[in-house]
Amino acid sequence: MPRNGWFSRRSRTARVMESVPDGIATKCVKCNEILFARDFERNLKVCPKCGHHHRLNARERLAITVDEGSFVAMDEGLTSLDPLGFPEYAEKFQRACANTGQTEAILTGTAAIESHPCVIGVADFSFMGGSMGSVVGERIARAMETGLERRLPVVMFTASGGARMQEGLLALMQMAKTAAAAGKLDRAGVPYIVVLTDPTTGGVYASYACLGDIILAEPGAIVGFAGRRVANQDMGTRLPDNFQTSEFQAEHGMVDRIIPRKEIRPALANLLSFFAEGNGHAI
Amino acid sequence: MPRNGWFSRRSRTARVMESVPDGIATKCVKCNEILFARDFERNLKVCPKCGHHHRLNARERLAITVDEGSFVAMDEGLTSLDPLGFPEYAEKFQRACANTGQTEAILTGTAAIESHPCVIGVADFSFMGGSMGSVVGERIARAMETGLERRLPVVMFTASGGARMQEGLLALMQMAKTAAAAGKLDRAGVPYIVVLTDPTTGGVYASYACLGDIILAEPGAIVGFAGRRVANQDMGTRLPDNFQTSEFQAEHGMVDRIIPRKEIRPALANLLSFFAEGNGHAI
Amino acid sequence: MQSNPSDIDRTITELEDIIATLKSPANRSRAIAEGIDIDRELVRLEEELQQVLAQRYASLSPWEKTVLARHKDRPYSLDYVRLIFDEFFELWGDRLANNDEAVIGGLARLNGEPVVVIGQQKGRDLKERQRRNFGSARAEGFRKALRLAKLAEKFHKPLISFIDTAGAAADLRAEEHGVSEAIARNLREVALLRTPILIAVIGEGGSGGALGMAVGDRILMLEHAIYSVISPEGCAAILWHDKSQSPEAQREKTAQAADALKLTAQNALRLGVVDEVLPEPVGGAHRDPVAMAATIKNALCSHLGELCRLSADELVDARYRRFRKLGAWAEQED
Amino acid sequence: MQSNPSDIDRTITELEDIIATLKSPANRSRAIAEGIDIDRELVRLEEELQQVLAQRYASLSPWEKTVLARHKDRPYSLDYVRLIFDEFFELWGDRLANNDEAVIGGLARLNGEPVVVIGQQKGRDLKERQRRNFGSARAEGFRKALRLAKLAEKFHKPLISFIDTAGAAADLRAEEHGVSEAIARNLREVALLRTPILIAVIGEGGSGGALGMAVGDRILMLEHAIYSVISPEGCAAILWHDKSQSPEAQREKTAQAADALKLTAQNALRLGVVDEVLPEPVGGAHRDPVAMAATIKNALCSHLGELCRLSADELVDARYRRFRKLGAWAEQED
Ligand SMILES: [Zn+2]
Ligand SMILES: [Zn+2]
Repeated sequence: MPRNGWFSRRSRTARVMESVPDGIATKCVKCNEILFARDFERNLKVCPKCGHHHRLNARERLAITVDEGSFVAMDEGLTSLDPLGFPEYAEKFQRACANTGQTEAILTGTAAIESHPCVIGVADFSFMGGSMGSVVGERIARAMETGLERRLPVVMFTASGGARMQEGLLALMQMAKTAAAAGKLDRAGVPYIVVLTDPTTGGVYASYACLGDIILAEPGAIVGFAGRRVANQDMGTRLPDNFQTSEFQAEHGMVDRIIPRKEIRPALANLLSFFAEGNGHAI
Repeated sequence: MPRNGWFSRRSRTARVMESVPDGIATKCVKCNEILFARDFERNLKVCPKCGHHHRLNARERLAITVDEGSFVAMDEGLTSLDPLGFPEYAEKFQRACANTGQTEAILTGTAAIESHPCVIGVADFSFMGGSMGSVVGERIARAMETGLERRLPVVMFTASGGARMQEGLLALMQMAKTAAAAGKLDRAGVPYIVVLTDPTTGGVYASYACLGDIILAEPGAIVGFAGRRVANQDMGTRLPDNFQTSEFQAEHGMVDRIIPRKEIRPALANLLSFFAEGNGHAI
Repeated sequence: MQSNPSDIDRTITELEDIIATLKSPANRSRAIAEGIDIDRELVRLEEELQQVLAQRYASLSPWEKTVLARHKDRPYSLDYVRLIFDEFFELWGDRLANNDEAVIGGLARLNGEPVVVIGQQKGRDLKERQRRNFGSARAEGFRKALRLAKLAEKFHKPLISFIDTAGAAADLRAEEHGVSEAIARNLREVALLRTPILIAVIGEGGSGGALGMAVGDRILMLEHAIYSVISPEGCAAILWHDKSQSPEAQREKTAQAADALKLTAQNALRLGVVDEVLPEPVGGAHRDPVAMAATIKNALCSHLGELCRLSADELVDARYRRFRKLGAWAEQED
Repeated sequence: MQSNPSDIDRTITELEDIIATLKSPANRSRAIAEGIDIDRELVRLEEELQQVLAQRYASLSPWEKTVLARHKDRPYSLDYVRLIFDEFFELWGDRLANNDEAVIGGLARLNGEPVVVIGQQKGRDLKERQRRNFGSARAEGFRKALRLAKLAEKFHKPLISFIDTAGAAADLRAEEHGVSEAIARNLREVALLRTPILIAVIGEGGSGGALGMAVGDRILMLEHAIYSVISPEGCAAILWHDKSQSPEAQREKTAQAADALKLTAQNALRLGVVDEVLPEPVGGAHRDPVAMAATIKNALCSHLGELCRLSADELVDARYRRFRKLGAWAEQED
């Protein structure tokens, strides 16, 4: 679709929401409301009618979260292999790179949020469903180790269907790797903050995503272990309407706060400031 | 009741079960079976018909648990005061002393179980319902501190309705005191083994009784927080038949093993031997 | 037995009614028309009210204090949290199974300094009361409190805990999820927590449920708060379990039990269980929550200032000794 | 897709049937009457059986291994626990809310030395299977395992864990009680546990549910056990989600998925995920559990001997590095 209407008058770089369609309008995936693209973008892709938080890719998330120009990527040179020679993996991977302009399903680096320095990781669901293979796990572990060495708080935005099947056992082992790295942060008393975004499930939820000192979540995000379909067929019990959402996880003690997208940046700044100021006594 | 029948031919010291009635027969409090006193005693006051574990007083428990002659009492000189001037407390206390021949609702000391040395505490429900006042709490804390200093495992047989009302807040504080002492054992890696016996409820269950590294329980013992009546009136829900028993607590993850009375001594010996033998590596 | 302010406030309510009546425009006009110096009269009445209040509240019986501590207008934990701290970032959940709303907690700033706050929270209206289980925490609530306490320890922030509960929940679910274990574990872990801990008993300090969040380095208690091993009702039922008594007789017995239990702040101080009794505004905390909050805040800051000079080892040692020495006994040589 | 031994054992079953038939007294007598040297024939047949078994089991496909790993006759954790250890004192419960019987554990002695054992436990008959939720642990099972792991650490005993599960439970209760959190916490805490940890993957190593109890210093895997990020069925459904396929076609796809996932012990060794593959008796562990247990015991003792020479710091460092290096990636300078 060629650029037209309002967008033609705006510079490309000013657009934070790069995945907002280039047209004048779009539709809410939840309530089907027709939304003007500009309003949608201004509202950080939250539907003004029903409040549905549409998915953001990693660059969009970074743009609305960290101080402009503060992000310095780490480990961009890490690229995936195909250790099992898994059917169609190479092709799918190439397609993901081409479609997203990313090299993997997570971006990691250092940044500042309202001037508070931190290490940040932002998963990208648009890259192979945000699945965690060797490189995703390695980037997360290195990001945490950087937080450890520099004693910088670590902030992780999660978005993933789970471990990357195509890397087999090596993908599964990234759960252990990231959890162990989170353990090092824990023992060293370096703050680790997780923000669960839509969707966070499977091996990602069951590893580094569940281990934050503070766990925030966006409203209505799908968050859970095995997926609604699996749970349903296993039990035959009626599942609650909010099953495997942020709200369900909060009810069950797993989430510290559900925070609308617009308030996440100030909330993170607040938390980083809280943890940064030592009372200087004890231990 | 004068001694007669079989008992007249047996020496007093050979009788382990001192609270077995002096008559020839007694009745199971659970199934009403008529039991010959001698069988009942031999069976450690467990009904041979229904398996009901009748309550033992502290001396009886010690006699069937520790190696003969190994028990050395501690802190027998600690005696209760009446800090609140609580109505009838002094009288009730004197009566309890006279009736039981004890000075308080717990006996503590050092002993050996199948040659394994330990610190042991045995609560006595027949002394004011085993309630925990200042002296009970103090004896427990000192017993634990002895375990700490001598690096001797601590074994506690619990039997109590909870904190001793008549000592008010000071009784409540024994929960904190005994739990803190258990914390010191925990941090020092000194084994702490609890045996829950009938009944263990209220502030005793909610403090040192719940904190063993290993928690054993006798079958069918009443074990719980607030008593069946309270829970019932609070909820109006139908309570499970085994509510607030050893079995209920085991189902809910609070008990390591339910062990019949006859097997408790060997089980304790086994555990003490397990913990005593260091592999000598790590930490 | 629901709390009933008229027990305490009959004379006071009369005075307040008179003052309100005199203040009405119609009555004012009429009084002025009749040549009465209404303003002077009002000042006199207000003074009298203050005097009556002060006298009345200085001599509350233990049972009257119980009624007041349970009073539905008495400020709850969240009221104080909002009045005392510069910011409050609430945190939910026990990270195990539930978010028990009988317990609240989060990150806050006390005069700008980061602290972690936990509290027992009753509900104001019926819906909130049910949601918060009338302030009676289950296992999940105590575990939520412990999670936040450990967060405070990990990040070297002081922990501040507000106590206000009739007791821990005693229902089936509480028992199923191990409320006893949760209380016991809190007692053990918080006793050894390597960060300063301040406790404020603001209303009802009900038995093990209160104690489960009330282990700390300094324990402050509001002038009219109560703290007891058992409720007066429970105590009366055990001591004088005569079901056939009239309601008046039962009430009388309950008041006697409150006396016998010595559940007042003044007695708790005498027994060494609390370290300081904080005076309430004339007529009780509910008549001036802002003033009450200021008093609490001052006390928190002053105690915290002292505690922050101690190392973690010193804190834990002193805390252990503090609870270790509580109790009353005589000792002969063995 | 239920495991079906006939997939693997058709020829073998025929041979076994023949041997059994020849051994019957009636047939024996008849053969002897007919002048056949039945004993020699039997020896020949037994030898042939061993040869066929050895050949057949040496060339099992990944899917056949999956079927075998799930085989109802395959020894389960408790079978090995009984065969390997001198004593076993079972311990129950997570000390939070439940005793999940999909996980077993307790104190044991390995050649007299105290160790703590945990394991994932399937059920043999229908009733036991239901009681043990078919070996699929919920949060409570992982928390029980962690409690015992911490007990091992506290008392300086080695931890030994047996892995055999199709995966963690994925039902409503599992989600309500935080199965993800429980797995994640195990991964974190066990990674840093200050005591030697040995893992034996004895049957099915199903995804995160297996991994949740499979972090350790040495990971041993039985020759025909499997270990996979996802079940072949799940993988096939994602890759080729054509519901209209015939059962044979679906089965074919599932076998392809098993191939693609490289879920065999031999591949796990190649990928560095496991440290040693333990040979099974000819024809699989279920044909000789005693021999299998002896092999496992030898391996456990030998690895433990090495690990016990390391300090806790060395153990934890090496364990961290062990998992830290797993993965496959290329790296260019940034
Ligand atoms: Zn919408
Ligand atoms: Zn009986």
